[in-house]
Amino acid sequence: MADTIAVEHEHTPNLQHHFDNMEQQFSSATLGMWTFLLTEIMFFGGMFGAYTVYRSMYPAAFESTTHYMNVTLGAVNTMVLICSSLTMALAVRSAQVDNQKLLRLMLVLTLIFGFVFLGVKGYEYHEKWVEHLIPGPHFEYNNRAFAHEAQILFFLYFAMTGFHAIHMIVGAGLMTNLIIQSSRGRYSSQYYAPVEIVGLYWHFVDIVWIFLFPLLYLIGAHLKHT
Amino acid sequence: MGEFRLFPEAAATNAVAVDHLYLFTVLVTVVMTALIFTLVFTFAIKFRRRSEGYVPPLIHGSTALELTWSFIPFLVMLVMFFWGAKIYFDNGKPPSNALDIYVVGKQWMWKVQYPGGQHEINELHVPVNRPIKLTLASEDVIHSFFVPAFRLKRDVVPGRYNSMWFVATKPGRYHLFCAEFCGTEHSGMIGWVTVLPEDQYQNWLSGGSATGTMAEQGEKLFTQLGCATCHLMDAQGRCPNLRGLYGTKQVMADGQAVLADDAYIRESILNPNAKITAGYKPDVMPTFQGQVNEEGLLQLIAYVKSIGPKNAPGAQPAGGSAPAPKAKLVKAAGSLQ
Amino acid sequence: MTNHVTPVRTYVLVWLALMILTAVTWQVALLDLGSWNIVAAITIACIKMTLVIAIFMHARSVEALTKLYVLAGFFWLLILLAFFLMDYLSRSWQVVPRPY
Amino acid sequence: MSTVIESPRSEERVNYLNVKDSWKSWLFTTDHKRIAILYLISITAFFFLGGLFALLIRLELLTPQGDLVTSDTYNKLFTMHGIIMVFFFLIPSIPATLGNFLIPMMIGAKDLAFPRINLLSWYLYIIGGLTAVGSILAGGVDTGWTFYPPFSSTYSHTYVMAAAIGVFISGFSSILTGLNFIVTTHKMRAPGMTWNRLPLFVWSHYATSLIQLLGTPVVAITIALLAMERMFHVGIFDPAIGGDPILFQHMFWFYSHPAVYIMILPGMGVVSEIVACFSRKRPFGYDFIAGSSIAIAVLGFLVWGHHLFVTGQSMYASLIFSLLSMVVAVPSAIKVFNWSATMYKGSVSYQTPMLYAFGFIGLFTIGGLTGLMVASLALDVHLTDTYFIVGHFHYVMVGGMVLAYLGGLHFWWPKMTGRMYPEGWAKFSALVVFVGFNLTFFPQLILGYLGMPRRYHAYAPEFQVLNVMSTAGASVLGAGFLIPMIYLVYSLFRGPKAPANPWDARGLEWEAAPSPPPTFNFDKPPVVTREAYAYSEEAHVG
Ligand code: HEA
Ligand code: HEA
Ligand code: HEC
Ligand code: CUA
Ligand SMILES: [Cu+2]
Repeated sequence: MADTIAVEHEHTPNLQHHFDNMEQQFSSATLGMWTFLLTEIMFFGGMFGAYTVYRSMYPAAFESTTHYMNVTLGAVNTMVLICSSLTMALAVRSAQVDNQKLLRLMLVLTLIFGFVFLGVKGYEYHEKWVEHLIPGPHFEYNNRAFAHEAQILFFLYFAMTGFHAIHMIVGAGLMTNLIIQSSRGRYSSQYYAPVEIVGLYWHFVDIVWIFLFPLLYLIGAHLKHT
Repeated sequence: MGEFRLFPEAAATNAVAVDHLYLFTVLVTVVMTALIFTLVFTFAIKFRRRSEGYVPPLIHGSTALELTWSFIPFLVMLVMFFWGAKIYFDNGKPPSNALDIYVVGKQWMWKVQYPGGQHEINELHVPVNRPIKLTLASEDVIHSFFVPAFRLKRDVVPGRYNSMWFVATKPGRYHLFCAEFCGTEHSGMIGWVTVLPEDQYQNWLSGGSATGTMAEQGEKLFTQLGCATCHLMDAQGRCPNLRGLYGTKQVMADGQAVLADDAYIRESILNPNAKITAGYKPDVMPTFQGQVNEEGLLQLIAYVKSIGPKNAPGAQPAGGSAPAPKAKLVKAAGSLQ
Repeated sequence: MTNHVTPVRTYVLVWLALMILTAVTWQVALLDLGSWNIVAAITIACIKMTLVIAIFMHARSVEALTKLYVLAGFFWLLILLAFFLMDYLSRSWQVVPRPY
Repeated sequence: MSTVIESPRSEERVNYLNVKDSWKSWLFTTDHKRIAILYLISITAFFFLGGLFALLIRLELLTPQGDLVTSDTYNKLFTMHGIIMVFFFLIPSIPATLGNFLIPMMIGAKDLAFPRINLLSWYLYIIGGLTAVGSILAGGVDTGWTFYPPFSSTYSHTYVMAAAIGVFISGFSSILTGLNFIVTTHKMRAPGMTWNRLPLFVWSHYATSLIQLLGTPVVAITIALLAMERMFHVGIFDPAIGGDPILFQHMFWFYSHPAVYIMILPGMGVVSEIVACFSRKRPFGYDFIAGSSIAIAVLGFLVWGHHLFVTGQSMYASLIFSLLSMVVAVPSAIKVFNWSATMYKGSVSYQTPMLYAFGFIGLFTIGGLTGLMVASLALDVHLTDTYFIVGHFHYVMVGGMVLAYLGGLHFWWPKMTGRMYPEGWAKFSALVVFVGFNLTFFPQLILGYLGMPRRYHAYAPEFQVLNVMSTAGASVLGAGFLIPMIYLVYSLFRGPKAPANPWDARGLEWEAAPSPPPTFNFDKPPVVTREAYAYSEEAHVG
């Protein structure tokens, strides 16, 4: 083949054996995460596909459901997530500039926002439960015009927000781990890939919600005013 | 062991058309496979390793060749595509003079009923040389109505009507299979299609134990279920009059216009509020889901048809109008190349 | 390592924009714009998404390859939606015309 | 390279196999080569399980009456056969074993980009597999591998959930493997390993990984929605509330058609390597073979509707899908012709791998062309859900992919195990497989046009003759698969030691690494100065 020259090999504690240097390791990690997010797009994409089909089939039925959604809480949750995204972004930045204290603070804040979101979501689910809006035998919908098709939207509502919530919980887990590691001063401007990676994930979950909010809560918002 | 054959018999205009296409594609397959095999084997033998030392020449490839063996196959494929599409679309539109027969798939049997009211199970009797239109409905899961001798198959999907049509050309008995897996007795959901000469078909119809035409049975249901209370006697005009409804375009409350066909009427019964006719209130008409099965629905529809415009197909007397002249028929069938 | 540090100010501005846009979505949804409601909703959501991806997720500073992957993701989602609708929207075309 | 090869190493040089030999060192390894071996073992097990089901199916179909097993049992047999063969054998077959082992070696890397994730995906695969097997032990599933509702969601009383969850989990295994390959191919290439020097095997796996990344998540969510529908007793596919069962089929095939290319592209990669090596020639039209892999991966996403021609999908959609199905055939055609052309003026030898490659080319062509036939609308109306389909996909999947898998296994066996397999036996069994295969599945094509529906436990008597032939073939085929099992295992202990490059092939895995390779694949990190197919330059330039 070729005369083999030994490639020079940095020696940093965080460099895994099979990478040549931190640069390669970092860009592999980020590309990996982006690629994973690619699959996440398609994962939620399946549900968005079903949503599109049925909304085009039963527009009126879908609009009728907004009346049963807690739009305010939906909006609040959207804002909560956006805040968490900000803190997350700042967390990454603090790592980049070696500000350990701020890093920890921001991570903790992000985690807290995450829990607030989940709390609100739980409350909404409870509401739905009380109002018999869980699809299935006990589903009650006093707008009888759409008693059937409305269930489809509520099914999608629970599926989409449910899977989103699961992603939030996973995110919270990752966040906790980051907090623990950072409190051990693991991260620095030299090595913050994990923070960056989790950040990417967290922002993606935020983006999903940015779409869920208008698509699930605001379909027929205009009706109530006309 | 039944008689052994390598090619199914063809008993419908469509079958002949499909067979031609099939033979063409088989030809393509054989030719191409032969070509590939000859290429592989001649090269493999002609250029077999003679000496270990021999170093083959460096050949990078040839864009010209690549284009040739992309384009020529593609052209062949286009022929396969257009030919297949032609037949498929011809099968999409039943001729207006087609004789309606209604088929309900149910785990694990085929229930057939005729406009004349005759019922049968796992049997279908049709007259020869006449366009027949089957309306297919399912009580439970997805089935598939498959008659190999006609080269025709259509899934029977719950919650909607599918239809298929054909012109049988040869009297005889032909297999009827359920082709979509539907559970335990899927392979037992089979029967026979009997193609009869016109006169025998008429005898068979009159022989059949019909308790009134489908429309009449539908009328009975119409009163039993209390549709009549609203739709006929209702004075305040709370409910639309169903006379002359069938086949017309109806304007809905939300402005959209829909054709009052089988599917629409079916929906109006099972889920009245889905589409509210303009000028009427929702929630007046109760849903009849669970109170009437697919067969009943078909009968109700037949009834609504019968009180519809006179020349609506459903309104035909049992056995349908006299057979169309052959010339017109072939055109209607359309699938003869 | 791509130590590409974005100033705090940028982050905060983006955050502000996102908050405002959220409010906008909500308010716009209350007006009756007919079929434009959905258009508005999606457009705003897309803008917000772009902001998050570009700034928060540093997509501006990643290599072209990564950008390509992100785009591919959305492109494939479009394929899925488009081909689904191709079936559902054209089903009604085939109502068999009957002579009346 | 001569440096490495010509100096014969001392007998017991340390390699990835003998470096450690505790159970833990295997179950917690992050070495892509060891993980490949783990996959090899588990996949073989699943293959034989699936094969056992296949034999039972064929045995039942010996007679028209359903006399061997009850109809319910039969339905479970073909369902489990399909699920196991597709999700737990064929999809991971070449990528997870050969791909896992070879991609880092071929591009000159020490390992995949994410070794731990690689191990994780094996565990996911095993968990998924065990869940599925669990559903068999619990009593089986009878929905068909396609899980169509409303039958699967409402009417089936079998263990649909367990099977669905199994498929769901193994889906993520497949996703992670794809992710690992993509990043590795982009980031881990040795200095000088440019994209147009990349072995075609790597190209085809890159294409495969794209499909795994973009398709698998969709089937995962689809199956999840189906499971939810089973729990809630109502769902979006339920006609009772205005749902459309056909939407499930759309979502399922959005993945499962591209998945059939997951099940052929790696095989095409293997064949490209084998044909080049045993013709001692650079693949004819390298760029076109590489490009067509990507083309197949992309176009493969636009044709799924050809599984829905008779369901009630809009005729116009069917039209588009039929046309696109024809288009996707063109890149496949390109490959077939290029393989044949590669032998032109080559120096062709007939070792076992080459025989399997011949088999692949022939049988895939037939399988592909039968595919075109069913892609033609009017023909599909008659042929769908008949044995013609069964014939079609076994031609591509068994005649294509499984043969490629066996070919590849024999080709790289010396590299993976450091032992040579017995050439005579191998040639013989290759022949048995070829004969048995055609005897099994050609009659099914005829049966299909005669109108014998698939998934039938009992059938009309006039179909018996052809079914008997098919069953006879299946037993021959079974034998043809058992023989390699035996002699390959035997060769592990008694087989002659393999030199670093027994086939005098090109490519890093042969030229820069001993057999079996050391843990980090290469004694010195290689630097690539020429493409992987430098057969025609005078041998062994430094
Ligand atoms: C490895 C798996 C694999 C592969 C590669 C393919 C390849 C193809 N398949 Fe197949 N298919 C399956 C696995 C596969 N299929 C499975 C499992 C099913 C059934 C699923 C189920 O229902 O259970 C199925 C079902 C299936 C159907 C649905 C049948 C039905 O249920 O109604 C269709 C319809 O279009 C189809 C088409 C094709 C086409 C057009 C190709 C093309 O990609 C083929 C392209 C290749 C060639 C064309 C050959 C090489 C070309 C030449 C030599 C050039 C010369 C050609 C000409 C001159 C025309 N397949
Ligand atoms: C990778 C995919 C794959 C593979 C390799 C195979 C391999 C085989 N399949 Fe496969 N088959 C499918 C995928 C595959 N199949 C799919 C997806 C379906 C559709 C399922 C559905 O409809 O839902 C199907 C359906 C299917 C049917 C149709 C069932 C029906 O519709 O009613 C039949 C019938 O003949 C069949 C036969 C065979 C045979 C004879 C083999 C032979 O190649 C197998 C030969 C191999 C062996 C026999 C192994 C050797 C084992 C022994 C010798 C026994 C000893 C056992 C132990 C030691 C444990 N298969
Ligand atoms: C309690 C009164 C009531 C009963 C009983 C009733 N309907 Fe109706 N039906 C209505 C009203 C009101 C409408 C118009 C509003 C709408 O479209 O839902 C209607 C609409 C219809 C339509 C659509 C007519 C159009 O012009 O588009 C059909 C078809 C129909 N009903 C059939 C039936 C059948 C068949 C039955 C019995 C199985 C039945 N109805 C029982 C009140 C009733
Ligand atoms: Cu009914 Cu199969
Ligand atoms: Cu396909």
